[in-house]
Amino acid sequence: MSWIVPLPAVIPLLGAAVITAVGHFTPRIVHNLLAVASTGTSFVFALILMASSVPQERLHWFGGWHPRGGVAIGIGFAVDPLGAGLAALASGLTLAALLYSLAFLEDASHPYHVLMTAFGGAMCGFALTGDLFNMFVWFELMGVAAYALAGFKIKELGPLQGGINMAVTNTVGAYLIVTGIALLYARTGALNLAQIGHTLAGKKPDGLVVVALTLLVVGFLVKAAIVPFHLWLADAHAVAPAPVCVLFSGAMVELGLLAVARCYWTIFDAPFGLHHHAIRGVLVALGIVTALLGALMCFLQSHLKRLLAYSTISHAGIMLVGIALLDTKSLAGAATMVLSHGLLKGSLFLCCGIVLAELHAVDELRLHGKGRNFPLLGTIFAVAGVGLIGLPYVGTYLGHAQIDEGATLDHVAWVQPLLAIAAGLAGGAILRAAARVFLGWGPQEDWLLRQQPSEEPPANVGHRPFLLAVAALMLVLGLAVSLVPGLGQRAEYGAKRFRDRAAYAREVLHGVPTKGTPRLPFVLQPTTRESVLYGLGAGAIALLVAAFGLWRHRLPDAWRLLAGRVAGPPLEGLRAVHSGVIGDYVMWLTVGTAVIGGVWALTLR
Amino acid sequence: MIVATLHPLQWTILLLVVAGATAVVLTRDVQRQIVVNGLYGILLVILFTVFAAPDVALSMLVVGTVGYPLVVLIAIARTRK
Amino acid sequence: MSVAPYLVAGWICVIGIYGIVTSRNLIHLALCLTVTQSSTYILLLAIGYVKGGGPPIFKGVKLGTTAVDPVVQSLTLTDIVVSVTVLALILALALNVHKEADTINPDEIGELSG
Amino acid sequence: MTRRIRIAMFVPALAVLGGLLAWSLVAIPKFGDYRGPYGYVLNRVVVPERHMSNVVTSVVFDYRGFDTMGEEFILFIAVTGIVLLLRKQERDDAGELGDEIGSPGVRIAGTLAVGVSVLVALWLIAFGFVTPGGGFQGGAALASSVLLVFLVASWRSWSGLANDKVLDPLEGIGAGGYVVVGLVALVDGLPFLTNLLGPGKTGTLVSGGSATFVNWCAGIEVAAALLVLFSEFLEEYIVPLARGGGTT
Repeated sequence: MSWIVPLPAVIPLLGAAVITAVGHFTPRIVHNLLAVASTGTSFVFALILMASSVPQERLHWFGGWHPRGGVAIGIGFAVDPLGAGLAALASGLTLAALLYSLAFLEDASHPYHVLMTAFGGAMCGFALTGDLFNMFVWFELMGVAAYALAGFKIKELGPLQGGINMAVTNTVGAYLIVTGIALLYARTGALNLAQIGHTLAGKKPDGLVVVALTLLVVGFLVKAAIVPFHLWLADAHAVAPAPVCVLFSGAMVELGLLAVARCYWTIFDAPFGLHHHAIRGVLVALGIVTALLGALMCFLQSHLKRLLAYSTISHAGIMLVGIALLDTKSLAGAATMVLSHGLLKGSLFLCCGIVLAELHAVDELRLHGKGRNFPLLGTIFAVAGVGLIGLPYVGTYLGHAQIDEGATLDHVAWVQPLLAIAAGLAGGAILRAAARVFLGWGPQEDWLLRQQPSEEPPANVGHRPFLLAVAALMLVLGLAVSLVPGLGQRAEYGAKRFRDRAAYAREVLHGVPTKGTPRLPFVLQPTTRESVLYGLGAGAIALLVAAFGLWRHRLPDAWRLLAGRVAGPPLEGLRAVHSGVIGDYVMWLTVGTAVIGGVWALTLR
Repeated sequence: MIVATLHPLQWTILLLVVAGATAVVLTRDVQRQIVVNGLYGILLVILFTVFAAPDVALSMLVVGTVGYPLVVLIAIARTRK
Repeated sequence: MSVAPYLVAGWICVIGIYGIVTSRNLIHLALCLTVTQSSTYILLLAIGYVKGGGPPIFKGVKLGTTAVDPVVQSLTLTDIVVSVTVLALILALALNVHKEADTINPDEIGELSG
Repeated sequence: MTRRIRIAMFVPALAVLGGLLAWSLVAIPKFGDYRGPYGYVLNRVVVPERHMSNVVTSVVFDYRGFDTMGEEFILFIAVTGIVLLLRKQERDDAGELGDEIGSPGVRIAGTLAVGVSVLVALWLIAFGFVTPGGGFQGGAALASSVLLVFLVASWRSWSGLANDKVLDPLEGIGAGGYVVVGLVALVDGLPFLTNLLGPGKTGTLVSGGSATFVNWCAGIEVAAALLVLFSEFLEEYIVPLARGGGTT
């Protein structure tokens, strides 16, 4: 079975190459077919891989270069259920985005299909690899495809600026990663994750290892859009075509988080296992700040895609908390949240694309009431927004519940209400936008919301019911995540395997397979009463926030004046930080690196 | 102590590379910068050779003498006011 | 302690980032980015260097002769290719920015914020 | 946010970052004392096992050939992205540009120079497993020598050569060929990119086994991709000139 391991990554690459080779001599339908077929094949193989990696890690040593005496001399894919699951999500979303593009971007020339297909393959490769430098290669391949796709609309200034901001920030992040890899190579003489971890185990960590940890974590958190490295994401999302946003939000950001988790559990758990409190503290703090700040910024947007982008940042923060708690339950929660969030957020972005095509704008205020004639579209948009709140047994609830449980076990139960507030705030902003656009509720003016440059609608939009069908399918799948019997237990089993560094190293370096799997039941994951209450609380917050956004003007004048005095200046300051200027972004990146590295330099010893 | 383990040739070229990189960054006029960058590229080629990396030096030579200058010069020409 | 080559790499990384943050021209910025990246080449090659070692090419050289690490050289090759492609991509974006905004000062584009 | 605030926040942070980098060097192996296992093992096994005398190239195309596939695709995808970004919204016609160089002497010398540099480039690719060089260096040199055609001849002869109807298929074949060589091994029941043809004779053209094919694929891909890149940028430069529009 190990022959299928490389296929999710390499088949799309081959597809991209073939599309380029025949691009000038064949009609568009052939490009579409090749793109959809190769991505679809990749999706199917990723699913098979996910299923087959449950009993044991699936290894594939490229070129047949097996490790010799515990020294890896080649590159290996080491596939675990969580990594394969994320690869399947990434290729599934790519497939959905390509199908949607069939009708949405009918005029797109073949380079668009080449970039999308290769982007999907690169994401799979990144999720599956077990080699640190190979991770960097996939990281860059994802990057170059993404930068060009972000700047797709070459006649509008916004997309170009968004593309540049994304390219420069992520490239600086990539150099930090290479520097970290070089430091680890200096110490261990290895590039294989398991071998690096094995070599570092049992030795006292020193400055080199702490700095390498900082550089790798920061580099990957840039991709994961964690505060203060998140600034590029809103720019890039606001301007990229809707199907591209699906991939940015649904999979690329999450891959950055996967990389942080992967590096911790294969490498840094070895030297820092005894000091994990310091690592947990910093990452949990970053996650909570990201979740709350992202949600607040989300509430301040009127541009729908920018609003959704900040909601993604907020969710990335919640997922980071799940990973940062460093226990099985929470990691499983992060994984199930990635799944439901990817599908629901994808559905929301696809809805934005339809809104742009039908109504020629994506600005909430400009679109006030204009969506009344599109009840189905409005329903999909609003229900997907509800799914992201984490109401009991809806959408992202399972993820929230598992993170709640993990936090309680780790005695950091105080993170739970904060995460519920973040989810409620961001969800409320989406509901407010839905109510204003599709129902015409609330006033047409709102000084809190800032208008963004408008976007040209796509020239020829094909069969519209088809677009709606893709969005609806993703919505249904995303909502169902919390109701799939046995999913939670499987995620926990996957997380347990993901965290077992010793077993991973034995299997990768010495080919010792893991012991047999427990029989996992097909029943709904039980959740605690607190989780249900937090879910309901988040729902209540969302309703309040949406109502506040829509009918704030009905509050007594004195209250509003006071609130404006108190909240106005900090909000303006917050906006000023999101300046769109690349120099500022790299400055924040440096500040973040210095702070994280400084804290770890003082605490990790 | 720092000096002792390095060959004088390695010392010289390392110092030149430091000066070169700093000069590239501090040259704010792009037309001059691309010239300085070309010189920096040649310094890197020499450094890589000194570090016993002929393959890398060869790549840097091709990239630094043709790749960078061509795309940058055209970009400069197209964006001149 | 002989860490001079590593310090050189560290300095180049830092000065390159300084250039990126203070740049008033996207082309200048892109070149500063390649300077930052050149620090990774120097770091990698310096790490793999072995005193008195020749290139890891055994043509006309007895096998087992001291040679420097070949792996870091292959990593650096990849790195160099990445740098050219990213430079060209950013310049292509900058060209388009210039067509639309008539400026390539990143502080002045100012289309997206908030 | 003003420039001054930005720099005031940035400089201390940069100092801390520099301090961290310096701190990481405290316990790094001394310069010249590196004894990591990976390169050490390879320097000893590659020549006897694979019969390639250039260990770097054998790492690039064999031991870590999968990285190189990714790297090749980075170049390929970046160039595709540039084609997408620099696409023309309306059809351009640059074919009317006249030949710029009239002197036959320059032409003959130039043609010779092109011929010689193409040969050098091919030599670099071919002997990559023996001496310094390989698909990347050779491919880049090949692209550069074709670029000479533009310098010594004319835009028209250049655009005849660097035509996307020719280059795109070459790019696709180079990039796809690499994957196909990998898949052939897979079909054969071996891991992806396994070197199939066994070790050749050390020091010869075929010393790479099936990595030789991969090397040539990379050479073709790199040359074609760089030519597309050059031609996209040159077009940005030439076409407005031809229209008499000057800059912008």
